Amino acid sequence: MALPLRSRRVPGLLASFVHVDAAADAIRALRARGHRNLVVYTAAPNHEIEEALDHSVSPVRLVTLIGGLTGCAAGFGMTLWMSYDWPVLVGGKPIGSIPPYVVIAFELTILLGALSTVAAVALFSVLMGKRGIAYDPKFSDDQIGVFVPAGGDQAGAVEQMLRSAGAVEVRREAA
Amino acid sequence: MAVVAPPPVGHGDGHAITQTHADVTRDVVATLSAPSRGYVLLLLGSAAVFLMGLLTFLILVIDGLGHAGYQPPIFWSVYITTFVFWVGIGHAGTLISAILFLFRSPWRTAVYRSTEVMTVFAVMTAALFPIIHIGRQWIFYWLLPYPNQRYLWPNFKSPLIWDVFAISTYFTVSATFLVFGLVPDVAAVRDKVTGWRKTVYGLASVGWQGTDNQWRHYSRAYLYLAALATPLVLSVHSVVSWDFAVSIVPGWHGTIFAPYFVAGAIYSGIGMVLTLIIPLRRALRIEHMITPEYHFDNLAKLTLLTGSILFYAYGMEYFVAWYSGNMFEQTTFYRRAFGPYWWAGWTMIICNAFVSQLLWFRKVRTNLTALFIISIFINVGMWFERFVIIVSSLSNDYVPWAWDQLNPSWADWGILAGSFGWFGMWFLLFAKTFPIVAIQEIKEMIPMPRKRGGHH
Amino acid sequence: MRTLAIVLGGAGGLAILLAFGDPGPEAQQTAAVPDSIAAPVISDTGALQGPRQPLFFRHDIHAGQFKIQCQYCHYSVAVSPEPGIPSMQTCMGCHLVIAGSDSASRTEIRKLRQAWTEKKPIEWVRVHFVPRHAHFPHQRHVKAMGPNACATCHGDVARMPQVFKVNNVTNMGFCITCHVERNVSRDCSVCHY
Amino acid sequence: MADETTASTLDRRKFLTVLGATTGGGALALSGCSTGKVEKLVPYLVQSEDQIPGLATWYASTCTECSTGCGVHVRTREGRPVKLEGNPEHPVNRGKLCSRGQAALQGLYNPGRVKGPMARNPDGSFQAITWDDAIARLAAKLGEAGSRVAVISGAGRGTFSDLLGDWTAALGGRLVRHETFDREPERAANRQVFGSDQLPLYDLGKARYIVSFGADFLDTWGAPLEQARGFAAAHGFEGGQVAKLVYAAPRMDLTGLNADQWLPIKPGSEAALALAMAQVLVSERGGQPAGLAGALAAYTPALAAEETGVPAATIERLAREFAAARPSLALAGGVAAQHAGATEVCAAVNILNFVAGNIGETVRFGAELPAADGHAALAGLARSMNAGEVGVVLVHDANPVYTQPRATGFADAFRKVGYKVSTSLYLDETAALCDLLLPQHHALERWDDLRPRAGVYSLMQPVLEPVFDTLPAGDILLRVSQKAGGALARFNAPSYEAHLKSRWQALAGELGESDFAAFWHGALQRGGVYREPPAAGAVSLALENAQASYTRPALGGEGEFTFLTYPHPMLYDGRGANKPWLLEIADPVTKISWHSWVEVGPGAARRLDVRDGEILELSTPQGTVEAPVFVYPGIRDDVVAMPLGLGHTAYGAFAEGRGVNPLDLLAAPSGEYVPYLSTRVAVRKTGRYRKLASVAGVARQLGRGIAESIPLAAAQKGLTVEQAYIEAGLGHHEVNTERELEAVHGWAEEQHEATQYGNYEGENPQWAMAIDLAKCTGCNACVTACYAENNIPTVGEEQVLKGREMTWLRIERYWEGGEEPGEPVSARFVPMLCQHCANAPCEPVCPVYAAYHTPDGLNGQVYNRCVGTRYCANNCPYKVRYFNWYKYNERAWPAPLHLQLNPDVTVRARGVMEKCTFCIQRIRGAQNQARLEDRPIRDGEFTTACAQACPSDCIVFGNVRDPSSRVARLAQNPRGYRVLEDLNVRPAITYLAKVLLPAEA
Repeated sequence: MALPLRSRRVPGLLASFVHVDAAADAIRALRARGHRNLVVYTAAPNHEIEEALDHSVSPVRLVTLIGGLTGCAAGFGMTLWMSYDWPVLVGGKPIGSIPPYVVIAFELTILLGALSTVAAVALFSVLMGKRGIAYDPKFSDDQIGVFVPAGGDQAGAVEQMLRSAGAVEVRREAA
Repeated sequence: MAVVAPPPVGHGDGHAITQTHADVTRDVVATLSAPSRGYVLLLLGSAAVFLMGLLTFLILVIDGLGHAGYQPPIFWSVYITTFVFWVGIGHAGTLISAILFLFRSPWRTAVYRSTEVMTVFAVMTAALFPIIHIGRQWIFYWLLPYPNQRYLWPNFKSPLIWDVFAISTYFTVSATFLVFGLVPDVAAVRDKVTGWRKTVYGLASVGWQGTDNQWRHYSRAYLYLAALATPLVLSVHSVVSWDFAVSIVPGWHGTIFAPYFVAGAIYSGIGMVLTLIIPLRRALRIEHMITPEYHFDNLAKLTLLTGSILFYAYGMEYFVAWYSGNMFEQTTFYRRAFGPYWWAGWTMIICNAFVSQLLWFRKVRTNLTALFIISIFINVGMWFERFVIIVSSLSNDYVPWAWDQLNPSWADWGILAGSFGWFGMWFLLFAKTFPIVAIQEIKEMIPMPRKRGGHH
Repeated sequence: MRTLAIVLGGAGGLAILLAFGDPGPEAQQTAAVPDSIAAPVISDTGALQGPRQPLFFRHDIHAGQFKIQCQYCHYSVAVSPEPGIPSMQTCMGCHLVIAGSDSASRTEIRKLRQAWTEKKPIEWVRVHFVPRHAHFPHQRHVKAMGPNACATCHGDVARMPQVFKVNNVTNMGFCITCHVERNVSRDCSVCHY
Repeated sequence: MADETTASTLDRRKFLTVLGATTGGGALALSGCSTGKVEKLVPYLVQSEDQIPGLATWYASTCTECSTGCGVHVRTREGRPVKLEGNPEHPVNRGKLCSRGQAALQGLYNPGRVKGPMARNPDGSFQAITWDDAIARLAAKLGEAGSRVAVISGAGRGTFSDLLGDWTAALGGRLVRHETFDREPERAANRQVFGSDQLPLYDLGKARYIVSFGADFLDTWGAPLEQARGFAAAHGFEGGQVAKLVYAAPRMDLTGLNADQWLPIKPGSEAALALAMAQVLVSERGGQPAGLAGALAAYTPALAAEETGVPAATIERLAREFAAARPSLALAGGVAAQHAGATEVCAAVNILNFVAGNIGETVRFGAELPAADGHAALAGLARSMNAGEVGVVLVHDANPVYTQPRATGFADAFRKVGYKVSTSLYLDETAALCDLLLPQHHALERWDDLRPRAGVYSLMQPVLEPVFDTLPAGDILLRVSQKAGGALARFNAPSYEAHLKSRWQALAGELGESDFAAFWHGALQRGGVYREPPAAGAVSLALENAQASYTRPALGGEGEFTFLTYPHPMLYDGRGANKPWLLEIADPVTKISWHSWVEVGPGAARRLDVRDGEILELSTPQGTVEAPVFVYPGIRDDVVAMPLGLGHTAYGAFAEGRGVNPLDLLAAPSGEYVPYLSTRVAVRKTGRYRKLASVAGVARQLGRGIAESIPLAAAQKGLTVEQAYIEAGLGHHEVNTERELEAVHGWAEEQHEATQYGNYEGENPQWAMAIDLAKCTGCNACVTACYAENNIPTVGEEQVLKGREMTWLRIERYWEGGEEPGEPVSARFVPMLCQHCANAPCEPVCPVYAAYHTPDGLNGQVYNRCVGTRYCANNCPYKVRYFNWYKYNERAWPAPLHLQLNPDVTVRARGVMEKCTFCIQRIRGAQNQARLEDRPIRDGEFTTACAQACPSDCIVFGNVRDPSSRVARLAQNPRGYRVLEDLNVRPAITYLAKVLLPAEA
């Protein structure tokens, strides 16, 4: 039922693990065998798995930074420009007075920062995520899933290896 | 395929969770089961109260604000009081979900979802008041900087515009934060339920599968959101406090207002959290997830801390008024204690400063009945704090000839009650629709079973 | 709503560009008294722009063809905030003798005379007005802009068989654009009090 | 919109309807939806040559609200009066006009006016009839009645009352000229002492020392505006002098509150005091004049001390001061002091003035002030009515059924008359009893004239088409005469206008004016003809008559309190009670609006254990009334007081059933006049309570220096208030520290820098105001003017109870002293309005720039931009911003009252903030005119409504950037200070401290 739906299904093997160390072992082994684009399903982030996969740091932070800075600039830009666009004197204060505008700039920094962060995640992990990978509801509950994209010829070997690593179940996914 | 039960693992302070991931999912999904009669009645009740408030609002719009008990020079009264009250409520949520997240304090996991929900709806409620209280509600949007044929812009020097930005930012960010945290849990629910609900939760979970790649970005982003929400929560009530602090009114014109308000906000927020989750945990049968010895004890400590800060602030206000030698300040604070509004003044001091001191005792902190009663005191006290600051200060400022007292009318109470109805309505609806306890974060705390056993 | 606010706010700069695209008053100044215009014969009055008036008074004949000064009828425009609507007496001043050249005008003039004899003033449908919370002193604008003043807001009435709104004088933006262009005060209390 | 306006009963042809349309237009306009609807332009049929649409046309006329006869200028727009101001050329009021006079406008447009002639049906109801019918009916009745005709007329002396006199005489009927407060005791006393029952004019301006024995000369006695002008000259620190005013009366009224010393004498003991003073004077100059020495011998200060309760020493000092300051002036004859011994009081005061040599100096006879026939005449008429000797009675400009105490039984006598006719504009108590109503024109609708005093011929002219189907009273008489014929046949002028003109032709002859056309035209322009008043007629003491006498007035009734009643400062004898302005603008003394109250002294309040608002029942043998208590420090503890003017049983929706009428408590007068102080009252607590509709918050300054004062000596030395405090050893008084001054300076620079942008470039004027508290008497004229000029809505009693009155300009009345028993109490008045601060706190907090600073230094308020957050009002230290809680714009002006609205000022809709604008519409108007004439605005070319109205000229408005302007000079005055100056909001209003005479030894 997972979105996005209906896209070409990737052939491969889907293994379910109960034991986290077993899953980690399997991942290491597979990566050692040169299987790069594994997909690992967990119900919650798990550092053992992360270590095993050994990903680079997410680029989200950069987007957050840019978003934040944009907000800050927009905040000061808007307030100052609008003040001078129609200068109105209030309470003997300068037309464009920075201190009060800091508040606006700050709020916009936070706002755009946050929104861009979320946007970034949506972009990287959902829209740019792999399509057509087999999935099993158990993975959002209490099991760890490992999907190995593998053609018919090498499938047997991989399945063998997964089972030996301690997979409680291995499913072959045809194209 | 039997699941091997994990050994009990510690939270560090000896409190244990003896659950498996499966239990967590099961228990939480159970909270979304068909509503009880009590729940339905409660929901209808709050809806009715909200409608009453709505009616009051319509009368204000059609006939004028005069129906409320405004009595010049008191140009702000119950509405702004309630506005500040609700904004304040919000703060505890963000504090617990964001700040405590950064501090990695483990006890937040079980409660943070409910507090976050409270935050979002509290701010949503608060956001209505700037519209309700103005004289020409139908043009409230003139406060927004949108291009118009008049070539006019709002005045960014006005604290009210700061409010517009602060409140709307706060609402947007905390709503985002909530929804963001919700996605994996909704996915978990999706995988448990069937039929049309599966479809709905499926759409709501926007394709979440918990793949390594998703988690990788997700965890990072969550951290940054928390990092952004933290200064926000401190700023929002500071900005609200500046509505008063930057003015010239004696009793408002104080430099300690920002920290004083923030502390008060968190204090009131936690008060509301207690009021909400003490009955909630029973109603949803998740007592074992939110326990007195652990979660409530910690909440109570936080209450004690902020309560004591307030105590200090109250004292400080009087000290400053006296020490400044400023005739106007002195009069204001003298009358706050012994003037026409003495009753409000003392209600606030007793409910906030004194009652919170009971929490020095662990017995009180872990006794839910006691906590619940105290939380009610806090809610009342904090509403009165704002009432005192706003109304009693306005009632006696510079020109004695203009002094007068306020007598609130049905229109004031109608809107006040309505706001509670509105808040309750949304909170109840949420509690039955989405996981009110964070599934994935609890799972994160529960080690997964290992083949080789033990830790590595 | 409030979220939208922020979005707008954030996108302020952009939005502004969009908002300030248009230059303002379309009607630009025209010669004060145009060279005599041969007012067309109008067969189908229904097709004319602008609200239909109880009496088909033709500015293009009076102000255009016969080059009658605006101020002949709008007598107080140069001295008062109000331009002044010609009294029935003013009309009759001429139309006591002038009965009209063609049947069309004759019928209209007959209406006028009837109204005069019945002492029933003709109720014109108002075309231009600024909201009542804005004060527009005609005399100052006439003084400042001279003979071209009228056309600036009202358009080239001398060519209008039936008066219609050329500029949206009800919009503050219209006034402001002009005040900014001419670099005169746009202090709010100049008009709003 | 336009149609709304014309939907009124006014002849639509008279309006350029587009223009008059501010009514509710505010509402529409503000919500910006006026664009949607189709508007009609209704042209004039014939353009009246003196009306230019969009511009005001002024007419000169005469005020008929009381018998003083002030000249007015009527401001009309598109043919309808929108404001009344004083006529600067008129010798009586010199351009000023009191609240009651200004409110004549609300009399003109009053919804309670009788819309046309009406006759009473057998069933008692009224039925509209035609004028012809009405005239015929009256003519017929007159025919039947023959000489059994009586006329009661309150018309002032002038052509009409002459005509009425002849007319009545021709019928052989009797004419009773009736004035509620007719000053009979004064005339009687003058007859006794000077052998002439003329009333003198009092020249307060010349007086160096004034003692008033209960004469409220600033408000309800004599010619208030003229006297206030004089008082300002004498008492307003002009030429560094302040003439002392001593007020001797059991209760302080407005004059009392302006006194430098209040002698709370026992009720009715004024004569003793006056005689004692005279006695001291005479004895101290060796018993001259001899004739008096004997007469006065008995009245020693000792006796007076005993009678009045004032220490003998004080009396002697008073007498010496009075004698020393020449010329001095003693005044008596106030309504509140009109007791059984009132004539003695006036006589005694005459003697006092005589021995002090004030006659001919400050007391000038020969002005030939008009006088009515006195109460005796009316009582006589009542007797004949009872005796059935009156067949037809015609009541004109009088409401005796209300103004006569019930005990006189006038109403019953009146009922006995066979046919009763009233020309009243309103259905007042008297008219309500009549059989035929012939509503006359309002003074602004008709031709007429008045001769208020010798040498003054004051003209009235119609300034608009009649609002209703009414006739000028003169024309009624003439038409009746033609109908009835017979003895009346000789009244055959074609119209009253013609009659008037003929009389003025005669006048022109008398005055030696050959060219009548020019004479008449001039009179119309100047509002009349003003000749030099005749030299003060020499009066000599008619010694043999000058029997100085004092008898303690006997009081009727039981009870511990003496009952005192007095004319309401706004409602006067009750004629103001149908005018919302006068009802809502609070009484200057008690600051209570809309209802009756009973004043109780603080001591008495403690004794009775009553608080403000507690309802007391006052009863005398004549009747019982109930009213809420107002604890008033300015009244003796053995006296309770109530204002007249309320408790109407008819007289329109505004007046009916509002408050109570204290006249019901009074005993039937035995003598020549109605003794308003004649009885004791029994007081009973009802235990019920009502909130007072008071506009006062806390009436103490709490040391906040809002209404500052400065000792005379210090003022003469040219010290500032600040320095005076320090000199007096009150160093603790806030002085700006270096840092504060630095800050102020910093602000100034900020301002300078900030005024370099956009609109703020270049040299603009800086509008400012100066208010001299040494002159302000707190009389409310400015407040009423502000209501009239700025379309300020009256919000009604229940809103005032919520403190929501909209008085842009309010007069704060602070008590000084009087906190512990025995300490003398005094009052400080301070007109409080928007201070137009340079650093206005209200401006930066407005989210939409609705409150902002204009380039010409005003604190602008853009109604149509305002969204109503009310933050500005919270942040205003002076609390001078007012909010439209309801749709006041739709409630305040029931048709045709809305026709009074000033088209130049937006009517504010519900939900917006409003406040004083320094009459910006006048500023812009003047600027437009100046621009047309290519010249700068001249100082004094225009001024604000309040400054224009102020009888003592204590408000000055102008451009402070122009060093030659009056306001610029006053801003430099050492007495000048700014309220709450230390807040550094830099107000544009400079107050000049009140000058205090040294406290009594």
